[in-house]
Amino acid sequence: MTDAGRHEHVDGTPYAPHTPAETAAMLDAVGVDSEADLFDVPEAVQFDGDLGIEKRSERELRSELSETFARNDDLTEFLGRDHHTHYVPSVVDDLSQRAEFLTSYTQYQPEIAQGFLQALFEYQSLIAELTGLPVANCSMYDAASGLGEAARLAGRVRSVSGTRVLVPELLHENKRAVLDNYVDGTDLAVATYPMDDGNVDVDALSALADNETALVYVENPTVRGTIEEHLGDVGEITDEAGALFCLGTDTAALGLLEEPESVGADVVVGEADALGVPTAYGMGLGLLATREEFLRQVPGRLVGASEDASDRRTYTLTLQTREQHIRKERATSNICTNQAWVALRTAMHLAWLGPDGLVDLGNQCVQEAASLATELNGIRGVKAPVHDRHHFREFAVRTDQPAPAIAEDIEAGGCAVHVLDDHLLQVCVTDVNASRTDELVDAFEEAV
Amino acid sequence: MTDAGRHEHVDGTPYAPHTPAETAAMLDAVGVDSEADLFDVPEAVQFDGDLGIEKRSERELRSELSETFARNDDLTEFLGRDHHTHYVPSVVDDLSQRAEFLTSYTQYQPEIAQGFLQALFEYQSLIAELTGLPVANCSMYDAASGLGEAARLAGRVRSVSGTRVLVPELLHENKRAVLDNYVDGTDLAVATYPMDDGNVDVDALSALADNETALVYVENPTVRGTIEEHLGDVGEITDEAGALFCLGTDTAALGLLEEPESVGADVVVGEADALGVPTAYGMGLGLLATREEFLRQVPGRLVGASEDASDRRTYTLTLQTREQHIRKERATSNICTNQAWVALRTAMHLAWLGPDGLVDLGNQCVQEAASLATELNGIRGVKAPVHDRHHFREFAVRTDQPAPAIAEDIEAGGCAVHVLDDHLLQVCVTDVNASRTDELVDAFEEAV
Amino acid sequence: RYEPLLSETGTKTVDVSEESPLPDGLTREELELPTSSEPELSRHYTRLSQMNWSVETGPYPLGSCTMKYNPSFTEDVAADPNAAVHPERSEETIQGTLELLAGLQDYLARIGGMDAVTLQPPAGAAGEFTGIHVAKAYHESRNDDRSEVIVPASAHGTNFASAAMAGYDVVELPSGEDGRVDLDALEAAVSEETAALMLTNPNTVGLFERDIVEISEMVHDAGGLLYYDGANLNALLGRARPGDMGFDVMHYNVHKTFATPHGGGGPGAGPVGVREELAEFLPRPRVREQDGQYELYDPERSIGKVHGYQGNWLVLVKAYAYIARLGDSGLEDASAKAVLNANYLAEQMEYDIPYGPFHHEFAATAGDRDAADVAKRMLDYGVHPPTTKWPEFVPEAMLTEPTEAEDKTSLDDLAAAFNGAISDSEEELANAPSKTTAQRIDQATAARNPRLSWHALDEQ
Amino acid sequence: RYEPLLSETGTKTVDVSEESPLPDGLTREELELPTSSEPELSRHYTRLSQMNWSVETGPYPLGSCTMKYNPSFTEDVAADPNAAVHPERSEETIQGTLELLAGLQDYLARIGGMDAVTLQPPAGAAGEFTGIHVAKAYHESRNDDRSEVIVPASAHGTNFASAAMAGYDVVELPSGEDGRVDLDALEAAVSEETAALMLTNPNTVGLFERDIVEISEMVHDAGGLLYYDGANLNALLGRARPGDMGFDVMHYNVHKTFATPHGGGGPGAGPVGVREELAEFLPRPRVREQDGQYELYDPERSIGKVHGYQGNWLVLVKAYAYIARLGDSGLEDASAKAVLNANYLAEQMEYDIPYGPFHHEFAATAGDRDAADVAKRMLDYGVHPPTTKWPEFVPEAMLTEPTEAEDKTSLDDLAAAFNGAISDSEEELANAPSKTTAQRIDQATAARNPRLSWHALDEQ
Repeated sequence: MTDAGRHEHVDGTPYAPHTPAETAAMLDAVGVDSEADLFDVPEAVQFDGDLGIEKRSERELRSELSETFARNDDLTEFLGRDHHTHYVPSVVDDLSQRAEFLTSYTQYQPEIAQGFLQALFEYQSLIAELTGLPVANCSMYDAASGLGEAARLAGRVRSVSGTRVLVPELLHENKRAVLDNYVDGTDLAVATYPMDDGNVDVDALSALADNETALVYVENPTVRGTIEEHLGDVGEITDEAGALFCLGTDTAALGLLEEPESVGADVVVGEADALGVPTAYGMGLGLLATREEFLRQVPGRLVGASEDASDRRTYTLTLQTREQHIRKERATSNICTNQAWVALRTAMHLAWLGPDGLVDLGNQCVQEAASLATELNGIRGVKAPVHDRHHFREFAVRTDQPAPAIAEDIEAGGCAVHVLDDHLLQVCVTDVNASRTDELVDAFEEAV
Repeated sequence: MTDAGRHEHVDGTPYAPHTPAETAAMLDAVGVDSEADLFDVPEAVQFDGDLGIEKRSERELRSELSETFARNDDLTEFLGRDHHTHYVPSVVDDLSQRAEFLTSYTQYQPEIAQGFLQALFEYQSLIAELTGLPVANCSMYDAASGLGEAARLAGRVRSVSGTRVLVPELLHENKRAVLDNYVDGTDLAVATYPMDDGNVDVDALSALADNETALVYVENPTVRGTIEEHLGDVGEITDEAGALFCLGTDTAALGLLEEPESVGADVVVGEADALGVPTAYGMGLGLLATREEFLRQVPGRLVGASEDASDRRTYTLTLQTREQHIRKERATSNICTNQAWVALRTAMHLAWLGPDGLVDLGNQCVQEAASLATELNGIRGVKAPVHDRHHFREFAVRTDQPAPAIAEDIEAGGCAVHVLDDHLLQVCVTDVNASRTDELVDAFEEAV
Repeated sequence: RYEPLLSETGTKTVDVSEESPLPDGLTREELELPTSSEPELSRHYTRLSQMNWSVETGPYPLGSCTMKYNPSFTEDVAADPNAAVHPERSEETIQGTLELLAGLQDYLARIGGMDAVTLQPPAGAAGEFTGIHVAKAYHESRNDDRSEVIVPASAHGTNFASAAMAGYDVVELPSGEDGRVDLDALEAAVSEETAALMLTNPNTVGLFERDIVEISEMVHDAGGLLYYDGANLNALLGRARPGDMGFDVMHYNVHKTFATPHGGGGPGAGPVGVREELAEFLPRPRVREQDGQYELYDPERSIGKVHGYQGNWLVLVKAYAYIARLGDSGLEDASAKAVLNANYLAEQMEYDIPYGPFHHEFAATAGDRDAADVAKRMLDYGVHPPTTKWPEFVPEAMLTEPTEAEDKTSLDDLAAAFNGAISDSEEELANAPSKTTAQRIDQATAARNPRLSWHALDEQ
Repeated sequence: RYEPLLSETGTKTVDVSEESPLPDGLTREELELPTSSEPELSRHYTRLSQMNWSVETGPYPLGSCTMKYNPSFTEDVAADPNAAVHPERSEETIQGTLELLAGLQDYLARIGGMDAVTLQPPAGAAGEFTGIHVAKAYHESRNDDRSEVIVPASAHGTNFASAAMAGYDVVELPSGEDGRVDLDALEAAVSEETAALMLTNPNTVGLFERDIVEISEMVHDAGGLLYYDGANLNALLGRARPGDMGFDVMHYNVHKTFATPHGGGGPGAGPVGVREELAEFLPRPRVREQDGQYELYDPERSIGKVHGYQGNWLVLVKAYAYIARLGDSGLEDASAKAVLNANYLAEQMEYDIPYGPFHHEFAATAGDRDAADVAKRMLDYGVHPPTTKWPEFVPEAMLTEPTEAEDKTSLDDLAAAFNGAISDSEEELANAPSKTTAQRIDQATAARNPRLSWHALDEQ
């Protein structure tokens, strides 16, 4: 069956508006017989085969892809580890998908892009409120690339003399892998510092952090979900070493946990899209905020306030001389297309929550994790949480039986959890799955 | 678990923007201590109980209602009979749900409602193109209420002397029931004329239609899906009887089948939402178009072109003196809130299809029905179609075995069909389910 | 900015009889329609939308229309593909759909203090039509032939029209001096011919009919029924219920009270609630739960049908979601804030407001200015004006209903627009609006020379 | 119209340590944020959106950006709840997700003439970064130490920056007189140090590099690799493939070529395709089908990761849907219409266009006028201007790319804006724009005194 729309283009793209008569008139105006005459491609490199991509109607495609996605199993996810899900209100979808936002380009003509510019300025401002740091960019791709850019920023900061990037031994393996690629091509080198029961091992870090150190990266909450208790110490250690203190966190945690600026953080990175984007197979929004003094070293886009010719408040992209399209190989980063639309959504979600909502969400993340851990700990052969710390959203679980087999049984019971190790699992609970922890507890009990 | 948004209103509506401080300031300005002081309700009729409606968060409700709707069985529907489904392109959802359309009111201030007014003017124009009749209103509730209003219109037309409304013996029972209520309270009376193999019995109608007849209602396609072959005759018969000829049809059929004006129809009614609204449990869009001479008798809203103070083309609601808010009990109808937003969607869908798409869709409806009927007719104990006519979208099927039992078996096989009678089923095929007729044929074969 | 009509960007004529497999006599000769690509349509309708006021653009204080915020999430709920079923599916296969309908019936019955509710009427006026037919069936069932429906002069036009459509003579009840029902006038109007009195409470200037108990007794004593027009129910949620006031039949305007979007004119929904004795007359089919299963059934003495199927399903889903989101406390607060907003706004306005104490809406008077002109001038202040020149017993009425969706700042801005407009010169009023997409539109010519399609424009 | 900042409509400070069950030392002291209700937010963002140009507002002829129509249905496809899975789900439980990724890899490989594709890079520049790292890994695997990447002067700034980020020295290649690569200059630049030449074809003024076979030979003979920047691929779909031209590595800009919305800056996606010999270096994990099951695996010599997970999933889904909607004939037609549109528009413009024959874009010159001023003036004609002052070798360049999404009327209007603006007086240009939401914005002051948050505004 054919698609019933716009038959003139049944053999072409449905998204070009030309009627045959218009096409003919335009070809005539240009003075050629056919579009093919306009291509200046040497015969040797012309492609005259078929790509072999079958055209489908919109209706057919929607039905086909709906069937494709239905092949994903319907599991209740208790998954976290650098990618967290909180309920995103409908109004965020509704407003962010307005065509004027969604189908706009980078704001190169600010006079007709005030809407998006103001929204990004508000995003920057909200991140500044959360971190206490005055300079937030419009986005990195995700937490991992944000960490990579933070390391490179440390390498560019004149007051920092070292080249070593210290990261925790408990770090998401993907984040580490991305960081490795970002420092490849610089004189930076990545090393790890040990952890003590899921927190920074302060003594060990203190011993490692010397004037060869460019940057110390600490997470709060950590990849194990523990709340870091030694941020103040880290601030002092990095100050003393003349290194930058880079804190990894996320927007949902920032409403509750210690303010980065107040513990001495110089750069904050992490997933801002913990608010704003529902689970999207790892699509992210890289947070990056820093101190005023590093402004000229910041990667990515910045929106600044300005005035227009009639002296009214306006907004514009600013300090673009840091960027690749002006500075080329001397740019602070190659980033161009970023995650602006996700930043818009995150700002909307933050604004929707407000301060009460955000703090309440944070409290839920603490309380639900504690209560789920207590429940799991009551199961024979299970210890939860593994670390004797406060937790945010997630925690590690030690199992007497082999963890991979248990996880498989839990999956058969309809839930998904992380396998960390032979006898180590990790589970994550947020507002989205908190009402379904019974399913997990049942599956656990069945499995062990 | 509580909802994380906007905690100030945790005990109130989340959709009032008042902060506690604002509420206090406003109460103060008004000079009362609490909102309760503003209510002037005698104690005898005050309600001080609980309504007993539990408040849920947005997240909870979405999850709850998603579970509720999941309790509907997932059947492939081969259902029609006055409610037909064609594929509605995504762009119709996207554009019609823009807040400026969706959350606007009736266009009482046309200067700031030009967008919707123009869209409705375009809807009227599209219906005029399809019917050949110059006056189309902005909508009735559905086909049934449209027929009711057409009958009442006939009663108001001075040139019509009769009071009898003639409807086909094959008529959807619901439509008839609505019509009965619309004529209750007038001096109109409804009577039926016989059908001949799924079409009008022209001789019988000719005998019945006399100067006591106010209106003759004929459908094309009929409720049995047959294409009516005697519209020209009906036009002549009604002319002779001095009665109005009211044709029932739908927007998808109008692109292909005979043009109402050309066969002498005086009023056209039917479901316009065959284009524009996907299956929505019977939500409709009542088409109503008529000749210029009946303009002042038309029920419902009309948009007209006008000029503004700077002589530019504008649009406005017009001829409102026909309506209830001006004319009160002498209005042409009580209709006020109508289906304007559905009309917007239908216009979008029509515009998306264009003339080629609409004709092609019509052709599909003819061809798919014919080919499915042939397939079913090949099954032992099944005759399809029952009527020896051309069909549009749907057709009746005679079964040797009891039809209700067969329909139940077909349902168990994953498909839904209509039961008309002890040995009569009806099936409907459109672009939406045409690719799944195999399922129906299989289920039929299993069932008989 | 002029946005071309669809027809002005090109049309095409298809030779239908040529293209169709059907015999010539069964098809139209040809079909001419605009031919627009999807990119063109996207721009066309995006631009049109930007030329349109809406609740999400700014305040919409149309008295009697209750244009409150329409929560986004209800759209998502209504779009659930599992909810998109054909209306002739068998009951056993659409248990979810029926469960929601039963749930909404229950909510509405609780809110209105009614015993039974039908969701079938597709709009408020259709609800009136239904309710009056139910009343008629009730009287007929008692062989009680009655010919009149009493309607206050200040009532919505639909009340008159709906009663007339059902075949009743309409007896208009003049407003009392205090803006409420005049009991003496009612006494005079009520008789053995009275089928029903249709009343809005609070009435169309926001006043509660304090004598509602007496009114109820007078009508009931005469054998008539009391009909409640739900247009103003947003004033009373959780504080007073029509059923408790003595009303026998009522309709709900879900696009007003329960925040379903009005869509530029509709769809709405006008569910009807009745007391127990009237339940058997409600439209068929009705929904009920039996042993955990939901089913449809036809009441014995049903008036039949008022809609081809079960009404405007998508609207009903949104209404359910809204009510469930608010719950008892939210509903009560919605009315509290709606009433507070009306009173606060009135306080900020330099207008005479002849009648009070009012609830969720009030009729200010423009005095010696033309209310319609003042409204046009308000457009230049960037707000939507109120309903004007209605109800008629208030001279140059500006019937204002801010709803609960505005906050203090928004109301202050609105008051500034009201106060600014009425202080502006006659010339400024006459030339208003000037800052809008269109300037003042000539409605008289539009009506004198109706041009209702693009063909009519060609013929000029 | 001034739209207040979120902070200007009220903020609230919460005493966090008081509200939290955590010990004081683990929480922040307090949190101050704006406090807005949902109705207020709806209006705020609706109004902001109306102050923003977009593809659905009108033509967006930014050269090198390919702002074509973004089909609505791809949004619906991407919103499928079954597709919303966590990135650490086990492979067996997300077969649908992996199937789509495998399918898109296959489509892109066919379109680019490449043997293997990774979808992980989240943007075009990330694709360059990935591709150059793959090239680097390739050379390292052969113990071939190379230090330079050659980039034409007219290339996108990202090419320079990406090569530099990977630790390469950038050798800038001046443009030839005909606007294409100067083979002599290339000869001089290529050496044993050459890791790669990065090239866009057609180049940034729309010219096809006719000597591409020679270029390929020169680079390959020196042991270097040829990198294709996919920014201009919309010119060639189905007519020429980078793989067939000798390119070893390429990235695709799906928000340009495959119509995924650009979202005001992103997200995009920058898949990278490579020849067979380079496949083992692609980022991990990769997706493949084995006996009807889809699985993830890590290539032996993978460069590791360039994104925390698998890139911008939602964008990839939309790209798949777009490609599948068009198919072979649609893709070929898209390029045909894009090239026709560029040529037709140029024909209607009274501007000198120094280089040709061009394909989907062209660089007109504003001559003795300032291109940026002409662009600002075009805003007053109600259109979006082209990219200005780039590429630099064209004086006062106006790099224009109408894409296939405009029709003749739209292009005629666009040409009228071009022609009108360049004919207007210096004063009109200097005072432009005047009909827009904001008038000319002072960018110099914004940079001199950066105010990057609402706090910075308070501190003024």
